[in-house]
Amino acid sequence: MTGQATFKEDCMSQKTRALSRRQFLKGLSVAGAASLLPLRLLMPYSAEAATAFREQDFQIFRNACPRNCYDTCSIKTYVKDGVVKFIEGAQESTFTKGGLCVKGYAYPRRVYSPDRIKYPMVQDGRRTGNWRRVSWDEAMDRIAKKILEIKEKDGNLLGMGLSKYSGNFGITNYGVEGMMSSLGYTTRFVGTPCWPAGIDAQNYDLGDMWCNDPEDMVKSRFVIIWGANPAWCSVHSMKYVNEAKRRGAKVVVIDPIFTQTAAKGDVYWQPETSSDGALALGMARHILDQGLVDTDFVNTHAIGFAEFAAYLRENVTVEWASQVSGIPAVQIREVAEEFATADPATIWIGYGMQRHTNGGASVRAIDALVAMTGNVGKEGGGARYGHLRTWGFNYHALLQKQPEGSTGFIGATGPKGEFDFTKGEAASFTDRTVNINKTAQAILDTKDPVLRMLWVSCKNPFAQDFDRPKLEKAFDTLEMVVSVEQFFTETVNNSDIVLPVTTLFEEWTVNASYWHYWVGINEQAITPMYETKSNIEIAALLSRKMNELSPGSCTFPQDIDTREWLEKEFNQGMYDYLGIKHWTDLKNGPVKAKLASSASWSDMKFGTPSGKYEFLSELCQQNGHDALPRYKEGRKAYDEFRLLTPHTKFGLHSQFVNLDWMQEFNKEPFLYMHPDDAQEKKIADLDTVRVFNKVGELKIKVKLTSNVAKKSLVIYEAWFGAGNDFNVQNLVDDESSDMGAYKTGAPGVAIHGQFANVERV
Amino acid sequence: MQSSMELPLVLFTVLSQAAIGLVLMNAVRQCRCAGPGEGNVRMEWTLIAAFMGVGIAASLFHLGHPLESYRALAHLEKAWLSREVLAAGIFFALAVLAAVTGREKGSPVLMWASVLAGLLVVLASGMTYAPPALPAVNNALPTVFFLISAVVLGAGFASWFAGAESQPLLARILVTALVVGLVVRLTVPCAWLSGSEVMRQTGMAWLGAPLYWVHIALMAACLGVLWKSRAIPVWLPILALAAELAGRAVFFSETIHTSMNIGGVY
Amino acid sequence: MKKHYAFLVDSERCIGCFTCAMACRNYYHQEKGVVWRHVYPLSEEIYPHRERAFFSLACNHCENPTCLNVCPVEAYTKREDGVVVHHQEKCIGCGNCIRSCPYGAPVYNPVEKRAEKCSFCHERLDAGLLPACVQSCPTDALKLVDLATLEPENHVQFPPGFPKNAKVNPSTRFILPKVPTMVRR
Amino acid sequence: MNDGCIASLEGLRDFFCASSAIDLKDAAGRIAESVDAAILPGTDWTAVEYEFNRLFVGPAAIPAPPYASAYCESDRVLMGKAALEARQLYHRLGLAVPQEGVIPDDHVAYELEAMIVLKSALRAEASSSPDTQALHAWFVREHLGRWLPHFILATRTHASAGGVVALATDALAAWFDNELNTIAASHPE
Repeated sequence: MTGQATFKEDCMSQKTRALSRRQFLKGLSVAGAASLLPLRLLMPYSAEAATAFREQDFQIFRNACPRNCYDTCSIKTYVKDGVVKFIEGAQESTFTKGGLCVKGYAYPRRVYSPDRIKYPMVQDGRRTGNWRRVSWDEAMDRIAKKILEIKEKDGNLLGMGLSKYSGNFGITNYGVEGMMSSLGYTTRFVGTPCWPAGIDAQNYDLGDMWCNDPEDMVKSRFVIIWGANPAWCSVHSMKYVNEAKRRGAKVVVIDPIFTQTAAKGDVYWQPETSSDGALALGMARHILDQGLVDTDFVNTHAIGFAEFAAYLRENVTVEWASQVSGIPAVQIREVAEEFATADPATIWIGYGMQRHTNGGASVRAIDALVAMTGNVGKEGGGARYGHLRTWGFNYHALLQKQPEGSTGFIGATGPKGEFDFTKGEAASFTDRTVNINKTAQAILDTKDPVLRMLWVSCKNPFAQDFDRPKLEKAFDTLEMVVSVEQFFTETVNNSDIVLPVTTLFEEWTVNASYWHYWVGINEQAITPMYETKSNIEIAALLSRKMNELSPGSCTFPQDIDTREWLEKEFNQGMYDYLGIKHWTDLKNGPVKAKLASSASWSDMKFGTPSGKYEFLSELCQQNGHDALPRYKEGRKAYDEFRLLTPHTKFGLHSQFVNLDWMQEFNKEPFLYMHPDDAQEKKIADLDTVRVFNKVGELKIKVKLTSNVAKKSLVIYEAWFGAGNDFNVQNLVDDESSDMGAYKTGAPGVAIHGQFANVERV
Repeated sequence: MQSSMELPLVLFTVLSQAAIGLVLMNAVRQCRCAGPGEGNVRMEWTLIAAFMGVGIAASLFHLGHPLESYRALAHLEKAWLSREVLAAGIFFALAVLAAVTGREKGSPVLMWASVLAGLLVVLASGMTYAPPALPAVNNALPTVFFLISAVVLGAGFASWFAGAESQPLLARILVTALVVGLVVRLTVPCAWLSGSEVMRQTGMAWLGAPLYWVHIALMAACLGVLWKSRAIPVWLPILALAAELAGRAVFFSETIHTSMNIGGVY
Repeated sequence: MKKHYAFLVDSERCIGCFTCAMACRNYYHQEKGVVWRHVYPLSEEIYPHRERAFFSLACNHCENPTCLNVCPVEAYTKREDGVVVHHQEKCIGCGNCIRSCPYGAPVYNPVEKRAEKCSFCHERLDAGLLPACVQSCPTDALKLVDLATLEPENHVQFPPGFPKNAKVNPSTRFILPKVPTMVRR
Repeated sequence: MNDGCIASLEGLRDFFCASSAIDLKDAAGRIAESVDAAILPGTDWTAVEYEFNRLFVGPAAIPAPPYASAYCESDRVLMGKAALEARQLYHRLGLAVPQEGVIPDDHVAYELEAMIVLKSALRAEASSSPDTQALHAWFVREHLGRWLPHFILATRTHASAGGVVALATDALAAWFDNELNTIAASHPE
């Protein structure tokens, strides 16, 4: 038995050979003596361990999945001999409910993969593979000297850039931004490729992005899931959709792809991609015509409905909506009426549908549909998009002061992302911000001073940033690239220095969700392996070196205990909101916020300038958009097929798919296309094809399915690890979406406003 | 494991069936012609014992733990594989005994005991390799295939030992067995094509397997030779053995398992 | 009827997320290539949309288990509660169970050179816990049931896509997937 | 069991836990000396370091992880049973890996050091205790025997021929063969 280190041998213990080896070590002399005796009746005792599972055999820790995911699961980690044996979902959270997902259950593999990055290393020449081990001290020395050199050369630190996003959402990881601030004013890649257009839209309409508790979806009488695929991307939410359905709700799924979620609904609509605004407005027009508007809501709690109604009457018809979207008018009328008369009714607005040049406008149209039917502020209702209400931490790690006398950029204001909780302080200088969604172009374009150095953490730009061919060119202009990573990604290959970072089991932090209302603690379950360090420990090391070389050049604390820093993230407001006395209460399990109502906006006090729901938003107009949620056309096709590159169920962006455990179930990527198109292109099932457009190309096997609309190509984004150069960013350009700059610092990106062609190879 | 040819099992079943066939032919000759002891008794039994011995030895190689093979006798109550092991063991012991004790005349007791044990081996093999997971052969076919193999190989190899007076008989038996074998081998996969999905897939797999056609061609060649020469040339049994090995490899590697199609129509 | 644990596979709820399969791997750390629980997509003849309906299957803990019947070394036993247990230390790796089980439940462990299969997490059952896969399922699509008390509702024993073998009498029960109303452009 | 053997083991230990070209050069020199091999003059030690890291350290996926578990656990998961087995052995010797759990206990360098301890003990005890002998035999046959040959094979497959890493690997293989033979002679199974 060479078997594995869990119950297979420990509890079931039928592996006598394994036992004998273990016992050999424990009781050599006794066993030796016994073997010499002429025994007839007695047999060697094979210490049959208890056949039942025994919890007391383990140390149990609380962890929280820090990935960029709706579900942000609370984890229970079972440790024995200092080794993570297995994990499971926390039972205390009604959301996680004892189970994780296919990705979460692969975590033990991440910690103990021999391919983890273990030591700080320096590459002599990017992409050469010539790596040398250096001590943390030497790594920091190189980095600190480069930082000081940049300051010396440019007179400021704007030549140092930070590219960080959602690879680890543990709150203390905002220490990376804190580290940058503590060095001075730098260049930040701001914004988000994820959900910015929708965030702005909801801010214009409602005054914030704030969704109902997903658990109250069970109360809905009519559920529309619009451009979201929770069956893959929020598996724990599906039980609420199922339950609503069981209680009699109708579930309509609207998506250009017949998704797994769509397969679980009652009705599936496959509209023309990015025609969502027209569809929502067509429904709105019909509701208006049928007199199904919630007049109390639109008159008392909203402004601008008259103008909106006028727009609908003058510019929108159901037939027009049908023509634009491809959904028959009769269907639009039927669903609109049912939605308007169901009480409550809700729409889950997915992030996929706003990744378009008209994404923000589409979200506003859907918000309007929910509002005009009086479903805002109602339990079981709501235009559900996301929330950051449980994120009221101190951001102690994030909030660091620039060193005395730092100079920076003059004039840049505005947020640095949706998770930027800094209150706009008046400062003579600021960081320079560039658009995270145009990383490659920003590196190439930024001048005075140019970007000389890039710090990458919680992000894998080569897998996630758009226009990958351009990105490689851009990286080549940088003088130094430092990556903080767990695995050898293409980004690490394009770095000069790599710093090994801890996994969730090796650090203390706390995690909140942008969807549900549970907050879970992340305990350090095992000693950090090799020379890995958490992001804030790395920041502390850098600070120590900076101050050693140039006293006062970095304000970040130089000695850090991740547990203490976790503690510093909490405040009375959080304690009250969560109904706990102290953060250590979270060791007993995750806790849900004490909500006055499961509905957002239940008091009808909106965050808009008017304090009401704004069908007509002047703020929106000031920011360069329509005041009304008018229809906006999507991006014009630039190639023969629509190209969609959404999330796979086997990974989260570039994480998890590379693990061999995952590859047991998901061996290779596929292109999905409609059989009719394939016939035209003389492509057969499982053929290898070349997908190409103006950005680049990739070769991939094809699966034919009518789940995909005609004239559409679908490839799920992923990073398959070493030996597989599959990368959808070879086909996605960096075209901006309409909204996002208002609340996240940069417009979003039209990930699904992409086009390509395909041929058999 | 599933897709492999299971070479050890191919060797075991074919060689054991050659041994059993020899014993059967021995019995036939004794009934029809001379008494026991026709030809070189000791050599014949030595070959029988050798076939079975090599077969058993080969079979050990398909075990993960060959040294623990003796425990395979533990489940005689239900498992055909245990019974197969027992019967093959008995057969082998009888053959060795016959080879050692065989003089001018073979012992009829040993011979009839061997016939009985041999038929039991064929039956047990036939049952063992007819599991519910292989719908195409979850029936009497394996037993039929194995019996045909036994007769073909038995008649072939017996020609090495039989006296001149028995040769025409053996040739007739061989021709008959080959004809039956060809008919069965050709019709069965075609019949599968109109059966259930996994049977159909098995039929397709067999018909698409080069070794299947090698088997057919070699059987036909044997028939052709016999047609011309009206006697069994000394090398013919080797050709027949090659044919049966090819056919058995197809049996083990190309028969589709129901679990291959879960989620599909059955 | 006496107690007989079984898996209830509710394909109407199942989202094919593979959580159950990975939960099994997370718990037992099987050797590479050794999979106890598979998530099989239904073919388009059975469910008209590719890879959108699934059967999550491991061992079916049959009433009359083929594996147990054909094992020459009596490495299989059936517990009072219906769980079919493979005692790996008895196994000699002959592969007979692997060849014989119509459901592909026993698999060959190339390192051990012995067979192995889903144990129904009987060590967890005995401790009053659910099997790892059942506990992990986010949609309650995979359930632990007792055939003795299972109400005859809308579940079936031999749905299309699952080999029919009344004689071995697999204990797994299924609820069939549904197709939504399709409105396409 | 002579000083040469211990010196060779020490060289191997230091080689496999080297973190720089200097470490590698020093350890390789001692290994070469102990096995009467020569290192080519003009060897580019930085290139040796690159190769060493490519094989054993990272940051890219490593083809020859120097940990027993990577070979004993078929999915290459580290901190498996082999690591805990090594830990128990060290404990029996009154030793432990510093900060257990940080570097897997079954790293080849730790195991070689444990071997040095065992061999020294065997040599020191006039009539070495059966316990130590048995422990040593077990360690060589049951533990190292299960993974070291695979590690050596993986290294040979991916190391450049005639290089320093290959030389060290050959020395490791030669030592291990010798150790197995000695045990087979003095301590039959």
